[in-house]
Amino acid sequence: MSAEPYSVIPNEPKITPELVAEHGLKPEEYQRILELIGREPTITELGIFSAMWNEYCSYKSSKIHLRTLPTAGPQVIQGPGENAGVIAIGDGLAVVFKMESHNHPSYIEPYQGAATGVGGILRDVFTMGARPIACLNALSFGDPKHPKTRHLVSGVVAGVGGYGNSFGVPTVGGSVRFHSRYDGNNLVNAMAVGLAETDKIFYAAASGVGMPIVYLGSKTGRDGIHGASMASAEFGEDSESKRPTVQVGDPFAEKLLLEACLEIMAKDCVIAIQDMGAAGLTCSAVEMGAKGDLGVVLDLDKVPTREAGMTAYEMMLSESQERMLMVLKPEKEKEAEDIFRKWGLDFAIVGETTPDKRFVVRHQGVEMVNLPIKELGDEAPVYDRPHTASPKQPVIDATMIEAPLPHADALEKLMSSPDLASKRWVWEQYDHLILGNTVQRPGGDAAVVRVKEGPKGLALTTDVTPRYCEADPFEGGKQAVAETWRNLCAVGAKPMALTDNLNFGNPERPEIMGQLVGCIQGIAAACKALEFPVVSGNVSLYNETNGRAILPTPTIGGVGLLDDFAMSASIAFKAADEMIILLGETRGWLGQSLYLREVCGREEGAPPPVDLMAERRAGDFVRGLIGQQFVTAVHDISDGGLVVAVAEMALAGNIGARLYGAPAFLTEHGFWFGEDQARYVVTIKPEQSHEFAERAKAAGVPIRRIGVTHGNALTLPGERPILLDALREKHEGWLPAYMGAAAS
Amino acid sequence: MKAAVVVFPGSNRERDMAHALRLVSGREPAMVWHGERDLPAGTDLVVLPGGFSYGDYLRCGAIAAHAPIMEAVRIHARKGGLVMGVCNGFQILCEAELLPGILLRNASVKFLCRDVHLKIERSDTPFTRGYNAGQVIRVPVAHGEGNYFASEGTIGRLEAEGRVLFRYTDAEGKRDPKWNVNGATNAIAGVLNEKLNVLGLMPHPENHVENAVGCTDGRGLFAGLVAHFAQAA
Amino acid sequence: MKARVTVTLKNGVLDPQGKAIEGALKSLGVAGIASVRQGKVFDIELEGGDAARAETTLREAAEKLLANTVIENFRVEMTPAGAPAEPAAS
Amino acid sequence: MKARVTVTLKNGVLDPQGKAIEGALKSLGVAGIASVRQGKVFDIELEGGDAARAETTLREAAEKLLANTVIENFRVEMTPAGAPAEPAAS
Ligand SMILES: Nc1ncnc2c1ncn2[C@@H]1O[C@H](COP(=O)(O)OP(=O)(O)O)[C@@H](O)[C@H]1O
Ligand SMILES: [Mg+2]
Repeated sequence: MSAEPYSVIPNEPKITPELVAEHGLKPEEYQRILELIGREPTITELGIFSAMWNEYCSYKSSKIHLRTLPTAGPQVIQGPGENAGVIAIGDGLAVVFKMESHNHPSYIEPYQGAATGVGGILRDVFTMGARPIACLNALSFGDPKHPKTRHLVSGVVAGVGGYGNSFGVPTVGGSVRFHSRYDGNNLVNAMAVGLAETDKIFYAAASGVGMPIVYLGSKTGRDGIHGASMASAEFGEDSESKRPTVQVGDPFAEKLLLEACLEIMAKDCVIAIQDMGAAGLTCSAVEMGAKGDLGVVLDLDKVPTREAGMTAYEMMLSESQERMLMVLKPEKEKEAEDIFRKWGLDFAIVGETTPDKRFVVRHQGVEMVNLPIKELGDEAPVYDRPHTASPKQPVIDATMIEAPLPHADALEKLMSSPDLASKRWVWEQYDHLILGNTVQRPGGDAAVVRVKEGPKGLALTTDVTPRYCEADPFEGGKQAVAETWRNLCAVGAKPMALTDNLNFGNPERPEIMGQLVGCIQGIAAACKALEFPVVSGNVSLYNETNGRAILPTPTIGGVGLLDDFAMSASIAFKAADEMIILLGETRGWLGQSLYLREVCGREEGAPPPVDLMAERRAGDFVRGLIGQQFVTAVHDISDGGLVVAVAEMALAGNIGARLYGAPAFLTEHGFWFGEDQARYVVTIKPEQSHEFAERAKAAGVPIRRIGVTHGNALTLPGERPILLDALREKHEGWLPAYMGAAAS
Repeated sequence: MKAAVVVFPGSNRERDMAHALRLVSGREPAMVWHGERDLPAGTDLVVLPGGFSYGDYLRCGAIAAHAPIMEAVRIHARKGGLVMGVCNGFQILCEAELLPGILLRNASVKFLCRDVHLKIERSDTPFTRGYNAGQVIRVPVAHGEGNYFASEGTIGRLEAEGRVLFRYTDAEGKRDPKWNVNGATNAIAGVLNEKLNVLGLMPHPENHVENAVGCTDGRGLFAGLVAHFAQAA
Repeated sequence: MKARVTVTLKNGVLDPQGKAIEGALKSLGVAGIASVRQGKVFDIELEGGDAARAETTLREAAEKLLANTVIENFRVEMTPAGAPAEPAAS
Repeated sequence: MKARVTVTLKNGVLDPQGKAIEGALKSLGVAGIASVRQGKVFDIELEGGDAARAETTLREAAEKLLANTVIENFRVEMTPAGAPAEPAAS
């Protein structure tokens, strides 16, 4: 920029220990800052350090463990470290995707918190040059009986829908769970998936000295200042009264920003681009410079602001939404500006790249910031926090558990329990059809969206079973990945890669850190065994109130590829008199099952172990069957066990089933409701049974004929038939009835 | 058939609409930016697509109704040209007073995306000649404000003049409050203007034109329009 | 100069949102509410100091855009100088 | 008994609606508008005739549901008896 004289850095107000603490920096972290810059920081600099060294941006507690995750594979174009992960799917196309949490903001202002969470993740995806084609959302709420839960569900769901619907991307899948451990700390994990051309991916790293840095999008206001720090601090009794300004989303502005960004990218105007997410201008500018080994000078007088009298501190830390920072090809300035004006968006050159690797910020003739740009990110503290392994839970012997109800009653109870009840009330508030490519709508194992006009299709799902993770973080971590893999295979897709969103409590407590470490190890083991790499992710810690942490919740978002979307399998029974077959080994595992919790009222035991090789064999086998159209319906088995899976297939197809008895060596309830892993239910035409058995044998996958599709009821041996209409009413009815009790 | 799809800031089903038009008519529609003052010469059909023009702020369609292109749309309609507004497009046509009434918040107050059954009330219009009168089709809705409302007098006139073209029913074509997805007066899903050349409807026939994604019940609307113009030519 | 335009639904026009709020208040245990109808306010800052002209501008704005007179009524009020821009934090 | 609860956005909170309306008024040629911020009004009918109790009820309603005090302010006003339920058709 111009060489106007700027006065020296002011050191007002004085930095006091209180001020340091308020910025969430530990005394030793502040000491490190002093050593790094050799003087006392200005208040703006302190704010910048607090943002950059905060858990959310620096991953200081999780970094050394995240490094152990498998991130490579022939399909991977970009692994973790950019705005989103990128994989190749052939035909010169790439899929860009990531998941991110907006937990605390969604508790404070459910609608706007959830909405801006969706907005943020969409920006991450289109920043890389991809047009978003689908969204998913994984939601965890407190006990339905908790007085705040209903209000949170209502606001969060409306917010997710409000943003995605208006932006114009289909929300095709997700999950919703309830547990008292999320009272006061609900989770909102949003995932976005976009499509780009492999040779037109855009990255954050700046290149070239003296290149203009352009501010794009909406104006800067005082939104969410300290939002990023808030996301890393535990909630206390009074957190509700000390609420900081929450960000308000404007999906309309974001839709315009999308179109404008894709247009300037197509016109080859962009050297580097980065969205402004957590810690806004600070994070984006520092990352662009640091990644490109360049310095950055910003002139805050040029930043478009919404409010008068904003200080440098406020502008640097504002989390106003729908903004981007771009390094522009200088010769394209006019062209780029015209595009942004056409879309009615702000466009302002606010700085330039410099050779000296310093981050310099000027405001009203004063240099407010002058910091070493690399060290801001690279020298952020990294902790190897002490961690203790969770105590092993005893394996529960199913023969020692009494079945308190007839199985038919137990099934009805499970199907209308909060976690298993239909989530239609939620996903009908999401436009899941816009763009006209939704092949499989919500309600099945994985959503399927067509890639352009086909024939390729993408399968998408989010999964995790937090109660397993709590009981055994390692097995739980494995299971989350395995279930994701299974849901993709169940529609016939080849699992390609995943994104993770690790939600945990306070990592400064060794037992919580132990959960995080255990889950990451489990995820890594599963990714390796299944050749299913992690390409992006997000960590959300300090999810606890008054010392009570959430259940460890490492949400996994999976992407799979179908060569022909028209060949995807669905869960619905297709015809009567077809053979129902169970694939995989059943041991009748009731520990940590929903049956144990919902029917027996006990939440205990070791979770089902995951045999990753068995998982792989079963998944590959099922995918092959689907590819050859050998099976008529497919569903994986997860929460609730075998009979819940069968019931979901029956409801989806509106065709009942007559089931045969359990094998003699298992308890009946263990067989029907056990949650053994690596299993699927499929239907085949009876005449194919012989060939099917031979194929299964060759693939090393155990099979068992468990019944036949038939009539309009589900009949377990020796029990009353369960009419589908009655079951549907219970299954579909719980959530609307619960929410209907208050329209708030 | 030469179709023009008007794109407002915040429109988001314009691609879906263009895809359906292309698929059924075999011809690429013109995409017309809201800031234009003229429609492409020779335009047969103007389509206002779904979406959230101007974020749906103030009232759905209220700001878009004043866009520069709307004057050309008005003239096109006055001259007897066909205009079709789907979802947000319907809302815009009401706000622009090219159609009577207004679309209020859904009775459930929530945005709803689901398949609905529509009864085709008459087949002697350019929009429905691809169907039989009384036929029931399945198409999706995706809206938060589709609850059609007009004064009693207006509703009476619409009914008397046969200007209610689509109605929410069950799969057999029977009216039932349970199937009236948004609580619309008389289960009205789509209405015509007096000259029967301007149509507004809430559901999205453009999303049901392929078996691979849904079904093909929406095709009849586009096929009927193509036939209409083929005959006129 | 500041003004407020208030837009409310005409009598007889259905108000699903108001109804929903009514229901929600009841189930929240807020007693004694007979009915709720929801409307909008627009707090507008105007350039220049001519109150009469400002009022004309606002009526024009309301008629052209802010209200749909098929279903809504509106009222224009000029905020007396010195009055707070927003209701005091209650 | 009748009352009105007015809910407005706090200063500094983004108001995308207001911004869009501002832009629309400008392009409609309505001159002299500097800024627009949108809020909500709830016209509420109450059972019983105790004004003090009604006010408590309304404050409770506003705090619990009508406003989110993180981003909004509200004000409760009792409508004097005999006042029109809605602004006169303007
Ligand atoms: N928040 C949500 N948004 C969209 N779809 C959802 C949501 N929650 C659940 N669903 C859909 O409901 C279906 C059942 O969900 P879930 O029981 O979690 O499936 P699975 O057990 O196969 O993982 C899935 O198709 C899922 O995508
Ligand atoms: Mg599944």
